[in-house]
Amino acid sequence: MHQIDCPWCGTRDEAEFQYQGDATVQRPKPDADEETFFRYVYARENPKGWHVEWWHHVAGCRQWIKVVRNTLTHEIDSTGGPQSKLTKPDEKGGTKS
Amino acid sequence: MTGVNRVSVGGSRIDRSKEVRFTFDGQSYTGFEGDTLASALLANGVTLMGRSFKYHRPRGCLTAGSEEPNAIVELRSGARREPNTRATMAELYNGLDAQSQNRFPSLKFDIQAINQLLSPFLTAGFYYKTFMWPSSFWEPVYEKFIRKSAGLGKAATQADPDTYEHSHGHCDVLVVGAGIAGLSAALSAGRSGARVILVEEQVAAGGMTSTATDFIDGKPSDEWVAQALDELAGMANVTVRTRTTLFGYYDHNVLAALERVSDHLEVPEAHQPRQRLWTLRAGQVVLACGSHERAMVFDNNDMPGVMLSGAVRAFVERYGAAPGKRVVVCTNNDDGYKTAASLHKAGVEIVAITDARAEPSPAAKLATAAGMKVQCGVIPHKAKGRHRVSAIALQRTDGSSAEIIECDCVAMSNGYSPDVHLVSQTGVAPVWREDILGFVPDTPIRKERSAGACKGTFELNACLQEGHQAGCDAAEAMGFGSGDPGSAGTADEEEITAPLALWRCPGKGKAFVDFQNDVTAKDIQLAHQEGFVSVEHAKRYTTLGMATDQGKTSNVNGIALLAEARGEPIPDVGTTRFRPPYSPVAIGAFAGHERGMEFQPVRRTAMHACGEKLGAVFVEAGQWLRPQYYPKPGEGVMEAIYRESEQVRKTAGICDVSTLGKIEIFGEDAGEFLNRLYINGWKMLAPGKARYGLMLREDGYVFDDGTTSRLADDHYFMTTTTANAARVLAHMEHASQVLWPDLDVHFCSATEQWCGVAVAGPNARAILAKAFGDAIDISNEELPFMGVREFKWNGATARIFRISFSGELAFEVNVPWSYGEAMWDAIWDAGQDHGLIAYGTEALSVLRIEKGHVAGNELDGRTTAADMGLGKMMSSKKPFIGQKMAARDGMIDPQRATLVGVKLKSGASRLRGGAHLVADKNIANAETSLGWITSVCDSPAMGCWIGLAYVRGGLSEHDGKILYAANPIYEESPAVEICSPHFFDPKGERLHG
Amino acid sequence: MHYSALSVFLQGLKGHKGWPRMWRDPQPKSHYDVIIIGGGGHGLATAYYLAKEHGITNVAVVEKGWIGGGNVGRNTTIFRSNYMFPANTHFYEKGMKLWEGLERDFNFNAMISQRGVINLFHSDPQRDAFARRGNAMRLAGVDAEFLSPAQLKDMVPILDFENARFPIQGGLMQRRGGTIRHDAVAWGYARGADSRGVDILQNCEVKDIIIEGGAAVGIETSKGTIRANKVAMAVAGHTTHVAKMAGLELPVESHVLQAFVSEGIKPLIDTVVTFGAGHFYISQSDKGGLVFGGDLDGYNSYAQRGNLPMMEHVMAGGMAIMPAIGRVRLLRHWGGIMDMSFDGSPFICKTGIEKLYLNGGWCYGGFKATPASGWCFAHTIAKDEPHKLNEKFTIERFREGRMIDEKGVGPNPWIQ
Amino acid sequence: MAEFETVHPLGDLDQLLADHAHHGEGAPGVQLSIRTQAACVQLFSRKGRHEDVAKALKLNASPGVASASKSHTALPLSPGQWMVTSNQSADRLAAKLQAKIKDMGYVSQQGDARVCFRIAGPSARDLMARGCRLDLDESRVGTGFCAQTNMAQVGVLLHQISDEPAYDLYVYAGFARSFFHWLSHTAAQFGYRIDKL
Repeated sequence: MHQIDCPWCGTRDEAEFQYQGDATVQRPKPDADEETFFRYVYARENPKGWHVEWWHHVAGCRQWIKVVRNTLTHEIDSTGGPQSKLTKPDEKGGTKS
Repeated sequence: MTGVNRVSVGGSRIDRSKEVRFTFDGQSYTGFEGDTLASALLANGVTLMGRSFKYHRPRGCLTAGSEEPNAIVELRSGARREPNTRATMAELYNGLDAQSQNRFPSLKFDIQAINQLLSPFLTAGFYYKTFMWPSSFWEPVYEKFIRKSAGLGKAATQADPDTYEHSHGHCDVLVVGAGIAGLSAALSAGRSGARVILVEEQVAAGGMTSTATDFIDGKPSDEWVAQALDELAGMANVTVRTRTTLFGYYDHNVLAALERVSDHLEVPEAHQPRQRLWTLRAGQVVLACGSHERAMVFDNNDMPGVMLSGAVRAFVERYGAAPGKRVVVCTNNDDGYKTAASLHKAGVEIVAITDARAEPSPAAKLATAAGMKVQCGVIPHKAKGRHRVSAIALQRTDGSSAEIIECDCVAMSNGYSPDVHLVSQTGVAPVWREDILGFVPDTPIRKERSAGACKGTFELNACLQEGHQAGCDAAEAMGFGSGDPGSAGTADEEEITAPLALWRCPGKGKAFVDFQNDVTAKDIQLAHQEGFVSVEHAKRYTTLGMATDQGKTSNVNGIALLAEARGEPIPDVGTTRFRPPYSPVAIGAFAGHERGMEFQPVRRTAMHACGEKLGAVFVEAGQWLRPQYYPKPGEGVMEAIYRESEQVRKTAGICDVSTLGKIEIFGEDAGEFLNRLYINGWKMLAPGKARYGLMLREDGYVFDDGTTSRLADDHYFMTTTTANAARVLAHMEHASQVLWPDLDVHFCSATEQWCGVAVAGPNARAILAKAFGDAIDISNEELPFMGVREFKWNGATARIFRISFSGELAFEVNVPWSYGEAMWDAIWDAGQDHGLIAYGTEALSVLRIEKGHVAGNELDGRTTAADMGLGKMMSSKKPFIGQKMAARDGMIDPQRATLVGVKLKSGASRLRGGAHLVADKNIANAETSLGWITSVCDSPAMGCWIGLAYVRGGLSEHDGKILYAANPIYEESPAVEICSPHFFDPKGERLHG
Repeated sequence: MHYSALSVFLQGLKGHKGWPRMWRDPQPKSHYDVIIIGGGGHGLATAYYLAKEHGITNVAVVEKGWIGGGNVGRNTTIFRSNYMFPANTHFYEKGMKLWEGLERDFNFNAMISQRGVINLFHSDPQRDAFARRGNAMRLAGVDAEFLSPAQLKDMVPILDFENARFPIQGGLMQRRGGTIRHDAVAWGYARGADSRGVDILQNCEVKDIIIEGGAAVGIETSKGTIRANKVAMAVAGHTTHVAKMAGLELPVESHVLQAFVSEGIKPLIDTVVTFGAGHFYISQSDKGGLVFGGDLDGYNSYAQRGNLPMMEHVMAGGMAIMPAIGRVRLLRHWGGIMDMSFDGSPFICKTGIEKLYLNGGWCYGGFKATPASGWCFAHTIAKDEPHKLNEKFTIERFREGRMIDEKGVGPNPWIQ
Repeated sequence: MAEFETVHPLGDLDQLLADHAHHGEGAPGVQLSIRTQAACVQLFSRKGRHEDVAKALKLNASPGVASASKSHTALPLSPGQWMVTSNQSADRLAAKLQAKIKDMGYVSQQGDARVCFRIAGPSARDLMARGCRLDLDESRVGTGFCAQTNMAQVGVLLHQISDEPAYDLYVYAGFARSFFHWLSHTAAQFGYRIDKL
């Protein structure tokens, strides 16, 4: 069971959270065209490896937190608040051991 | 001494002063407290305990632990019947009653043993090649027979009366297994001050050490074990839990264990669960799970009385039960000699010891010195006997035949497979070590390390040191390096020589690899011959390792035989994937408290008791219970609903609406925030006003609807549907935290801060005016339609909204939760002389259908605002969530199904939701279906059955026309007239009165 | 060699020495007419129908591991066609018809057992939603009926009607649905395709898809380059991973779906039963094990293993409707990788890249669709045009706003 | 018209205490108490004003630790949000808080939405372990610890009020009876007594 380090509540069981998908997609400005909004809603990278994603701490502090998690090994590299800028280990240069 | 095979020496786990009576297959026996069913049966000279799955060959127990493939019994009876319980793990209690399984009529005379005659045709996978003709025979004939003969025990058919419990544990160091290595690790980690949990599957610690031959610090091993347990018990930071199987190693060092709290009792004690499922979160893990002895693969090696040598030793030392009086030990490694020494000490005759290895090892020389006959370079060829072994035919490793020896028990040891089940659940691939002929763990991926036999270390002294070091390393990794770990203790040196690989003793007969699923060496060759060369293919084709023991004693033999068939070394074949649980776990244990009425918590409104007093029938609404209707004595369901909905429009009705989602919203940008969530505009809504709103998902479909009121410049109060309350709150938290963090908006759920009632009908205002007295003026001038006021009422802060879901003159009144009953009673009393009645969710639905208001059935996650006739609410002046995706061609296609009303004309007594609408009753198919009916009711206001529906072409194409509600499920196809969904008071005059 | 009771008898007398390999283990040729990436149920079925229906036998099925090792070897073995949208109803009904004749067709006993699939409902709105789906099936010529509580008590005696938090009101049943021995489907199709000349290349991982002049012309593999006139993808679970090799972006995410099996017991449950107010569905295999599952764990994963929270939900769901299974023991649980398309319906279509064809997005329905998927995909590849049955399963449907959303939760596959 | 009479979500508490009086002779492992009057006010601070609000009310701004004063206790819920509880009247508490923070934040009454159960006694920690996922070992947390989590499928705001240990559990009113059923059923194995605070 994933142990997710919520920036506010500390490490908590996955069962306190609700997964909410890819956190790398940015909502376009309201005046963006239909194609841009289509990609925001439907285009997902779905990587086999490191993935920056949303976990909503529904049973805890109710924050949407960002988690960098590996979809193959389930390791978690880092977590951050709703506005945090997190990068994947394989993009930080040098992979984590 | 109870039992013909009871010996006076050993029996560390039994209490010879406490006799226990039990029955097996109706025959009664006596054993001692501390016996298992298997040990007590063996002590009473019973070796025939089961029948194998496919050939129904007679079987006795092979092992003394949870990896037992053969001695599988039905324990207890009635609602507590437990199929497939291992006799080797069932602790004896007075009155224990067990039945053998998978045989008819009895264990001794099993008709299906005829399969042994058919065995030449019943090889692996035969069923894939036959039973195909005639095809109509499959379900009624072939499959019925196969299913009847398949499966082992019979499950109970009534609800499990026992309860199960969950519990959570946390520690710095979790040690799995209380053998020598595990105890040693727990001691060193415990002494360092770290929080340690030690779990052990068996009822007692000590693992596979032999009291007869193993000495630590000069004392017999069991004294060292007792001393270790005392020291651990004295440490407050250490918890030792026996009868607890660590069965699952999940992500992030979270592990799951099953504690058998009451299985050793006839029934659990008061307030105690049968079993407790532990979720353990460990900083570091020390795996000390030991190893599994392998069987030798020779003809008839499945004969009752042929057992693993470690098991024979365990039965004598733990339970004082000798599996036989004349024992032959067949071994390919030094451990066999330990069994010989232990039995010799207990006075059991060792008729012969055969060692596959040509040269006598030091252990062999010791045995010879002790007077036992050792034959080197000799291996078993064939076991003889019928329901019990009577002799063993031997052969020399050079193939020439050796003598036949009379015996009643064969203790065989084909080497030990380190138990890598848990470590491979972490993703570590087991690695083959030729020197010990076993798979051992590769470098750890998680925060764990292995110690002792599960790592391939079998010498006692090495186990002590390795366990001790593992405990220190684990504690240090958790920051407890400074404590004094004390000394590990030393064991006498043992000179161990390498085992000799012996995967198949030559022979023509049936040599078993997987005992329970009857997989023989020939089956593995056939699998290879037919192309199933991958180890995963061979497993699935032969079912090797797919029985209840999951191949613990058979997988490595199977892999070795497959390697020989492929002509490749064992490492190239590899292992199949280990999966939790380590050993089978009751389904009830996973459910824990969540069953029966506690499957999910019940959420009750503040006025639940008021509903009960009025005889309400309640219905589930998500986790809530809501009054569905209030039947008068002798009144049927439909009559009650009809009366309630009719009466509301005549006089007045009161309805508990507390379950609606309620959200308090504050902040200067709250209005702008609502603008971006809802499709309609909110900035211009004045304080004291309410407005209906519709929310979309980002993909353009309707998500939820409800009314939101403005109580002050920077204070709004939103209501959502009961079903979507939690999702709307999460949606808003995403919007405010992620999308628009710069907006000044703050909100929280108030669903249970405010309870609420709707009071609707012509007399509504009179009733409330009487109830409120001069607390507030609810005249139309002071409180116009969609108006909102907050006021004080008998000490409670109250809010009143001129909102109408029923289409009547209506008010919703909210008060804090704990004032709910008082408010209901005040309004109820005031309403008695105004014809006030209580109405439930059914009547509420009738009223809103008559008005054409959409609800849950219409918001099915696939409909757009335009589909519901609310397209014009979509503001073009401001952006909102879902706006862009709602504009896609397919979402605005005129051919989409749109909301209409339907009136029953003829052809059935009622309308039904889920009927499809077709133009021609006789051409009703998927292509001619124009849409479907979502909600229906018997409408007092319209005097007939009416409903809402989505139809392609909508009103523009079908208004006033007749369509047919095709309903093959109910075999009816009534004619319906299409009309506007706003059946009653379409202009809403009654709202504004 | 033809499989039959007679052949088993004759071979039995001769110690089974005569059984041939079910499929060869050839080395890859340099060029094929068609390459199918993925040796699972859909890939093997496609090769089988290309050879059998269209006479195209110069085909290679390229599998990175051992055939049948992906989702076809990990599912809960249920087949049915109880879908609501016509596009799905007709397609899955084609699957039903193919299942019903399959064993004779590819001469392999897959233990196709039409024992009935029952979806329990627990409220009036859910009854109406099931009626809408049941009527859609009947209108498409598919069998569907409502069962009363009395009928349910008779067919599934261990259902709990007394102490239920969400009382059982009735069930929607498809009698022709049931269970199948999943491994046998992969092996049957592999044997059928191999016997017609199709090369099954195991332990051959695809590294890249070669595109020249806007068309797919071959693949790079761990066993070298293989060229072909047409390249088809059928790797459900890894669809986006492989599609990216050709620059294709798809509205699909990979999720873990757990499956569970109990120890083998005597017959206890004869039909397939799904719980309407929780995550649980169950059937009993011919070997006696209770095979059950629930829903996604609810996060992207390729780990092919499940986690504790969903395990506890699933078995709580089981105890909610049949508390008699409490003492039956869970033997083993594992996970598959679900290709969750963003409307719950699949893709069997061309891809905008010449000669490159896509089969994926199967969500929960992959196993039951195997024959229909293979049949339609073979037609689409052979004719370079989709068949009428799969013409709606396009990638473009999302851009056009014509999703086929059976569950109605939109582009959030993790929402249960 | 006289003042309205409030009703506790668990119904008639005296009847409840009578029903549950007989659990186990000996010293109870757990003392369960039902707090009848717990005023709760949720406090929001506006963007950038978290520290100022905390200073104005002398609150602890960091997570997981309650701050107590004579009249009230503040439990941090999330950045800039607290649940303030006290025994005085909810209206007076809300008004006092709003007055102190002026335009730096907002307050919302939550007193009726939550029921407070108190668990105390030698077996309190073991009882909590049956439902609470958090590590409540004395080496990890002590008096003042507070957190939001779920127990027995119900959301809970937890506050450790003594090292006996004793815990206050704030549960939503609608779930009160269901939660109490789990609590009393599970506490039975430790032996428990019940009273009203």
